[in-house]
Amino acid sequence: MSHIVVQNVVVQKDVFNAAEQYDLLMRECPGAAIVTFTGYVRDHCDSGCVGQLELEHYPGMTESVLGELGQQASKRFNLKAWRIVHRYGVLDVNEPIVWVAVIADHRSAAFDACQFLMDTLKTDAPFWKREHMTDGSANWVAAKSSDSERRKRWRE
Amino acid sequence: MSHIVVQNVVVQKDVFNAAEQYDLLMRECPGAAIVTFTGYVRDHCDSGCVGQLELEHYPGMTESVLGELGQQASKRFNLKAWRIVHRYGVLDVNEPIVWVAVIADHRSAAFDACQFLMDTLKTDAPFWKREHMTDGSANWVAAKSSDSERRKRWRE
Amino acid sequence: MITVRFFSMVREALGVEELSVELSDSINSVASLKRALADQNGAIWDETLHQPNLVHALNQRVVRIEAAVVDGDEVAFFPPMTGG
Amino acid sequence: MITVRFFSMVREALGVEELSVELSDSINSVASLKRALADQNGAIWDETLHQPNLVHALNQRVVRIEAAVVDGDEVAFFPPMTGG
Repeated sequence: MSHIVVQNVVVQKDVFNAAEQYDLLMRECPGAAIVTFTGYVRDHCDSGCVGQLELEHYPGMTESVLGELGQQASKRFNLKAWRIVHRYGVLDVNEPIVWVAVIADHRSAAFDACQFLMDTLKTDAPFWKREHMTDGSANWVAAKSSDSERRKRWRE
Repeated sequence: MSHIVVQNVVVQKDVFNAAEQYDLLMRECPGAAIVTFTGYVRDHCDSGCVGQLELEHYPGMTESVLGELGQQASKRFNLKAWRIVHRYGVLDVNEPIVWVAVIADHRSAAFDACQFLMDTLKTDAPFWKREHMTDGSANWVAAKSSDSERRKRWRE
Repeated sequence: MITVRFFSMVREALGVEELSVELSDSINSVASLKRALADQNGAIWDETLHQPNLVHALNQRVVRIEAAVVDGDEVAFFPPMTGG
Repeated sequence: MITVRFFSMVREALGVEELSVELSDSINSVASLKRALADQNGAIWDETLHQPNLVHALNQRVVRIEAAVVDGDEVAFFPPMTGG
């Protein structure tokens, strides 16, 4: 079997398939406990129907922040492997935005690490969402205080 | 596209593929936040090398307990969908044992629900593990106090 | 008549998977059934059924030991579960 | 010379993605750079760069506003992140 190198961090414009990502990671590193999170574009919001979601990002900084968060998680939760795939650009409803997967020896570490990565990337990775509504209007998504509260759980 | 009915609970002897399970669930019900847990047979333990893992279960009761836990999770965390696949019989190292997936509108509900299901099925679903060591010996796995502690978190 | 089932270490220790028991005035609950089985079948049964963590199910639901048993019921005894 | 970049609402409000700034005795930190940009470019810049939640990065890392800036650095201003 040829060796497949799996990048820990992928920031891409193209749509991805979470099931394929899972397969790829598992081929690289089987483990005892795997937790994955996938976030998809929702078709609703507080003020109307979302037609598309646009994600602006800071190329370079995005990859380095996600890489650092992954390394922190890896050390803190003793991970065997981890992987983050995050998209930017214009996304349609029901398309995946982000996929985070972690492999650990025990389920509690795996759940904690996956939540750590989601909670920290929400507030630390330089992405900005803009919702394009079906009526043609667009608005920047405001940062949520609930997200910064969840981020605080992980301060050491 | 033909309609595919996804069973919420599957208890089976045959090996399954977590990526395929993911695909199947998503075809049934796209959602905003999906968390999955997969547990695999580990090749190590405290007292020697595990060659195979045997899972005895209580047919009928297993399915009804898993079904009830899923319904509890669904109600408590407002899930859009959930699915549990659990194996019994003799499993080889690195084979999947259990797959739990939940779909919710928000990530905190999805993470909580997936952990609720794993923590409760560990102590409530009638499965019993026996490790077959590479030296030919076999021993029943003792219930862990850490698992019953985690179970307590979810008592209402 | 009820069905009594044993699983895992309990099944292995007793060497029995399943048996049928006739209900009576003195065997009419999970507790009295357990006592009768432990008393009438020798030391291994006594020891196995009195282990502190024994779990008991009635008609495939975990119940309190006081639960009443009626004809046609299924009772099961087993150690704490270790799935997942 | 340093590069200054703006993202999201900040970029949109200022109508600028990127600009070059000459360092001087009075522009030698993220704080003094921000002050100079806010002061010298009119009300919109003043308002936008003084929004309470503004985030500032130096060489692609979020830093404290006091951080010193040297030639060749890249400074960025943007609103709180909303990824994931």
